[in-house]
Amino acid sequence: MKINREILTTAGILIIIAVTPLIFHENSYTMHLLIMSMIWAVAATAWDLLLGYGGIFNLAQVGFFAIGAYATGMASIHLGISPWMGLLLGAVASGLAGVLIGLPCLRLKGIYVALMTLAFFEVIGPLIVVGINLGTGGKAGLFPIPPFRLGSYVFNTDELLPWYYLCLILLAICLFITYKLIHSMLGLSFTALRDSEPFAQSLGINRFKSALVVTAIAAAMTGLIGAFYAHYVVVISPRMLGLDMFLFLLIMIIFGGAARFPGPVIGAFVITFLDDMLRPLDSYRLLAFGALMVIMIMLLPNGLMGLVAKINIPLFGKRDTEAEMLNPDIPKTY
Amino acid sequence: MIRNSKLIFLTVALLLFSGVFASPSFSSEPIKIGAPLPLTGDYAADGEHMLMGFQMAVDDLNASGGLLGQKVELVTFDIKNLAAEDVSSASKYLIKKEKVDAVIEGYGGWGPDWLAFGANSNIPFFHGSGSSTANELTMKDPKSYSNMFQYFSPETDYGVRAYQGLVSFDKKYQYPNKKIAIIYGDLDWDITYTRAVKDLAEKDGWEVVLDEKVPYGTTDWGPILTKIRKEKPAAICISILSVPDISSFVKQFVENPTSSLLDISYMVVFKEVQDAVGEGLQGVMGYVTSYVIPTPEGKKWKIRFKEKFGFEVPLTTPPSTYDATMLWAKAVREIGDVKKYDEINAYIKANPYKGLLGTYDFNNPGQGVSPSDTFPIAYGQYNSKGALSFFGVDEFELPNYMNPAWPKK
Amino acid sequence: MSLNDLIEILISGITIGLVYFLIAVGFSLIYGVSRVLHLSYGSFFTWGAYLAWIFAVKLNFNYFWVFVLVCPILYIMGMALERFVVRPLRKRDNFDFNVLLAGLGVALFLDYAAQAFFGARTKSLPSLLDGTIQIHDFVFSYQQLTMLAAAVVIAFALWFFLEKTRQGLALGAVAQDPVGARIVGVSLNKVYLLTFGISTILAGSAGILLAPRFFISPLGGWKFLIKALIIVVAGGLGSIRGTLYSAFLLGILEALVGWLFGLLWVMPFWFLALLLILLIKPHGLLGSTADH
Amino acid sequence: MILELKNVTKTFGKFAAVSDLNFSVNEGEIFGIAGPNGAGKTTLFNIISGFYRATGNIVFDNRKISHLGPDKINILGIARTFQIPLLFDSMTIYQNILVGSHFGGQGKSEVENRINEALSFFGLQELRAAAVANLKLLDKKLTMAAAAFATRPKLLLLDEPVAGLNPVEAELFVGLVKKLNREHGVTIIMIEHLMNILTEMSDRMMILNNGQKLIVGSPETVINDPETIECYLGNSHA
Repeated sequence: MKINREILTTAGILIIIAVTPLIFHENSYTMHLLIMSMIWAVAATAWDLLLGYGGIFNLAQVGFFAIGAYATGMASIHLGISPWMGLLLGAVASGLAGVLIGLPCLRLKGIYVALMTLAFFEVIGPLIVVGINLGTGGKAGLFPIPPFRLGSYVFNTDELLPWYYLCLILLAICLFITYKLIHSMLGLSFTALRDSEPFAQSLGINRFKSALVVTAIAAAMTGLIGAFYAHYVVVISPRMLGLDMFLFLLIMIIFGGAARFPGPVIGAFVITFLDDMLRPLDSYRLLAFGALMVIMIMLLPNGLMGLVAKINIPLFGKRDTEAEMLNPDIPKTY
Repeated sequence: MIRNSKLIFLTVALLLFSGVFASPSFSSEPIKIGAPLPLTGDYAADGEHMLMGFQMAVDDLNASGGLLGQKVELVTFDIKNLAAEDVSSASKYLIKKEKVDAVIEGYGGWGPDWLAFGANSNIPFFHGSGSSTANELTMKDPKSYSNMFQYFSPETDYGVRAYQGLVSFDKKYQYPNKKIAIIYGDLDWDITYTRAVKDLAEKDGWEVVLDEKVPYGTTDWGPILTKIRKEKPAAICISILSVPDISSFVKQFVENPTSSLLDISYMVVFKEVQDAVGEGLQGVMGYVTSYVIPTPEGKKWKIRFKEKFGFEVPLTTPPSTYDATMLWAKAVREIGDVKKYDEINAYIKANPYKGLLGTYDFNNPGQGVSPSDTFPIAYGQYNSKGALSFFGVDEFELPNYMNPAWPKK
Repeated sequence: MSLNDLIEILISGITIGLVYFLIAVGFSLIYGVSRVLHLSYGSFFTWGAYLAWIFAVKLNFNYFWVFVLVCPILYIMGMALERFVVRPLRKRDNFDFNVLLAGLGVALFLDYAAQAFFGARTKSLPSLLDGTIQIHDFVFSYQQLTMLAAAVVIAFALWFFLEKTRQGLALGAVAQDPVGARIVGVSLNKVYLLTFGISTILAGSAGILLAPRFFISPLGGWKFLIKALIIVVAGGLGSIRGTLYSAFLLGILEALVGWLFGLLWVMPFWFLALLLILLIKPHGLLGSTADH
Repeated sequence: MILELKNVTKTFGKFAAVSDLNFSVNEGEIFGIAGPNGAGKTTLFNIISGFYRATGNIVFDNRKISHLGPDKINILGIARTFQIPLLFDSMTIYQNILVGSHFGGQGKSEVENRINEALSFFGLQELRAAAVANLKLLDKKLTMAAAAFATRPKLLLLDEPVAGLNPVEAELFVGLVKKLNREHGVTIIMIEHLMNILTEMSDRMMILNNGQKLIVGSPETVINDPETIECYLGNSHA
């Protein structure tokens, strides 16, 4: 693997996250915010795979998050399966849901995908409520979702460090998968489709297959972190499907930089802490976020990571070209 | 253009950072009360009212020299649409970061959520969920929930009251049949409440002709009204805690009514419903979770509220958060140290508190208040002037009952 | 199910359809002409109602003056959105994506601006006309009839505008072929401005017409935006006639499903219907096949 | 015969963009297509390469392809370019060609060979690491052709390849096309507005008008045909 700006930035972020508890482990609220940031970072990165890299307007991503959370929540409460298996189950269930949604939706084009998936997203909440007899808990939700166990140690809400590092491991795994994916031939194919669908197709790329695979992978990653979220917050309910999460994840992607790996990770941390800083503004906070969102799109379309790309660090040789920034690891030789 | 964009950035930066510096600093350490409130999102309207009750209470405390000589400060936390992670964040933020000495919420977790997050500490924690599930959970594990107090009666009690209210009209109204239609939103609150009404009605030999769950956000009631018109029940009981939903129901029902008494549950207290429906609301009934008891202090408080905020106090929400704050403050004064949480909790549990809405008595295994003569749930009906008239508190004497606006067919 | 029940369900289905047509028509127009998925549309719906509330409730104007005063404000708001947000994005890559997100940002801003100005509590507008009228066994409220009249007027006015006026024809030309339209001398920017202005008026008017029935709250527009999206997609993006058909189709479906299975099942059935329509006709009921 | 179209018709609503078209292309030839604006030339390319589904029958290399999607058709051996460069703007020239070589080419071990061959054939070796977004038009067109060539097509469809190029650039491009045909045996169908280029290059030509075939034949017969003349003159009068 060639050392490049993406890897350096990602490694830097992961190292900073890994050592942060040295300073903050006493401050459990900050730890909580950091854990939430990591959760959003995974969700935003997965969504960016579709929106940014794939140009696939899948708006059902928060739905996959909920499916992962509910899969493990229902299985561990009703069937008593271990939360560790639940993580896997969440990923698999969401991945499958991704394929199921993808099969009809991805045959459509561009904006129709957005509308179809948005409609699907809107229908998950009602389905959870209707499915109360299947053990979804209806509108009230599921409670309490059992915690992870490691030998005789039980994860608990007083000690956040184990949660923290478990989440960091999941984040690292997801970032690794994402990085590998973006720089694989599959990644090249969906980026090609995004840039110019007709040309990509005329060169032998199967649009449907490529979009379906990336949708499934993104859904599985989102489901995985959704499952972690369920165990971490103990209670899940259809209220998580409100506009909040939907909009905040999008703001994170915009802020960090769409299709600028690992921009969404940066976005997730910045926005989570900014949101917390702005608490004194109460309801004006969202007014500010709305304005911020528009301004970012207008003035800084590549987000913070776009700025990072422009910084010249002599130590690492000359500045990467824009194109290399995007796909530096595509094999130069086979 | 460049100057322009810089200007925009500056404005935004100012806007963003003004928040950081907005929180004032005090020389002596203030006592902090944590208030998780829905300030944005679908429940923001109620959040505003809850906040007013807190503001009254905190201002009153500080005007009288603070609590144990210290200034009292309110720390809010926006719990948005009440998603679990926001409720969880709220507890962590308020307890762990802000280190508040009490948490008081209006409603927002529907019970179990708060127990999940409040029980990790022992600071006094008041929740207004009105959830029977929360009481049951507390009973099962009294030790870990010893700091959790539910200062609203649970929804099942409202169901009992509403049913009593409805059938007590038999003498005056002469029900044409014994059919009842029950419609409810998909919240736990609605479901449990209407279940209580339904069980009582069936025991009394009523036929439940419609038992229908509807999603929140329903504003077109055509299909439901068709069913109602087909069955012509003598009573309709609907519970959905949303102004647009309930207002549109009443409005569309009144357009082509059946001769049914209409009970819109708790929504009867909302002034917005009254504004929205107007004349059509005459004769519509419902229970009132609590209301300011017309004692001299209560009347004075209502006047003060109007002076402060410029409008008549809404029936239940601001007085509730006011009462909860004051009853905690009293316990703190009695114990003499705000940090002796266990002693404060024990005091609150052992000593009933007389507030605006009645006497709060947590001395029961569920640590929640329940209706009684001294903590009444009222039953009300809109009279022709558009104002709410209460029916007897002790007995159902129905002094002001009147027939609904719509004709009896 | 007796015949009377069926007729009553049809009536409520048609009423719901009317509502949906009023909501979706402007959304359909804007996508058809300018290919913008206008996600802040719902907020303009809300703002129309709030502006009307200022004039009708606070200042006690009658509805005629309310419309006269509110429409120009909405028109300017719509044009401002096009000029200052949409147009700059048009020149850049990934227009679809960026304009979608910018729309969400604008919506967030407008909604919470409404909460800041008007408070979060639900507001209501008085009915345009009070009272009911009975025809045979069936009762109609004047509000329902006003909506019907408004829908007919709007549909006719739009038809007249699009088919019989120069500017309307220019809109149609741009909708079909922006490049071709520019070649024959239509100014795209002018057409886009006009389209945003008109659609915003349509959104706001729908807000005013429906507020007496559904009431106003800061986030109240979202529910309708989502429904408008589904209707417009099912009808075929950009086709006003398709929007008309699908609004009534889905309205009647809603009434039927609500009657047979309960209102909780409405959204799942809508989704199913949309899925079926798009599987059979990938561009919606009347969508053009040569959609770029 | 490498490609044969039988009764191919494509309608948009009531408008027939291509109607009842029959013709065939021989292996190894350069087949030119001309016709006025809106004659259906690009639509025809979109049909052959699988972007539009049309009625009728298309046979390529003894296989029916009329029901296949663009990617399948490419893998069978038909590549194309577009009138306006539709490159992958976020990538380098190398990566653009890599897409073609990897997804369209047969034999994964040959990927790098095909790329190098395409790069050197079109003279893009020097620019291989350049981002395509900022290239001049000629290089964009060369990249597009190189990516198509890297799929190892038997048949290459070129849609107005020299439009927008200056005469020197056009000559360079035309030379490359001829070389591609001669040295690599790629059959070529080419749409071109400039009649002199088309007649000079083509082995055979076809004139389309209103979606219908006017005439097919050698450049001399086509250019002297009265119908062709009328079609072009008539068009210029309109």
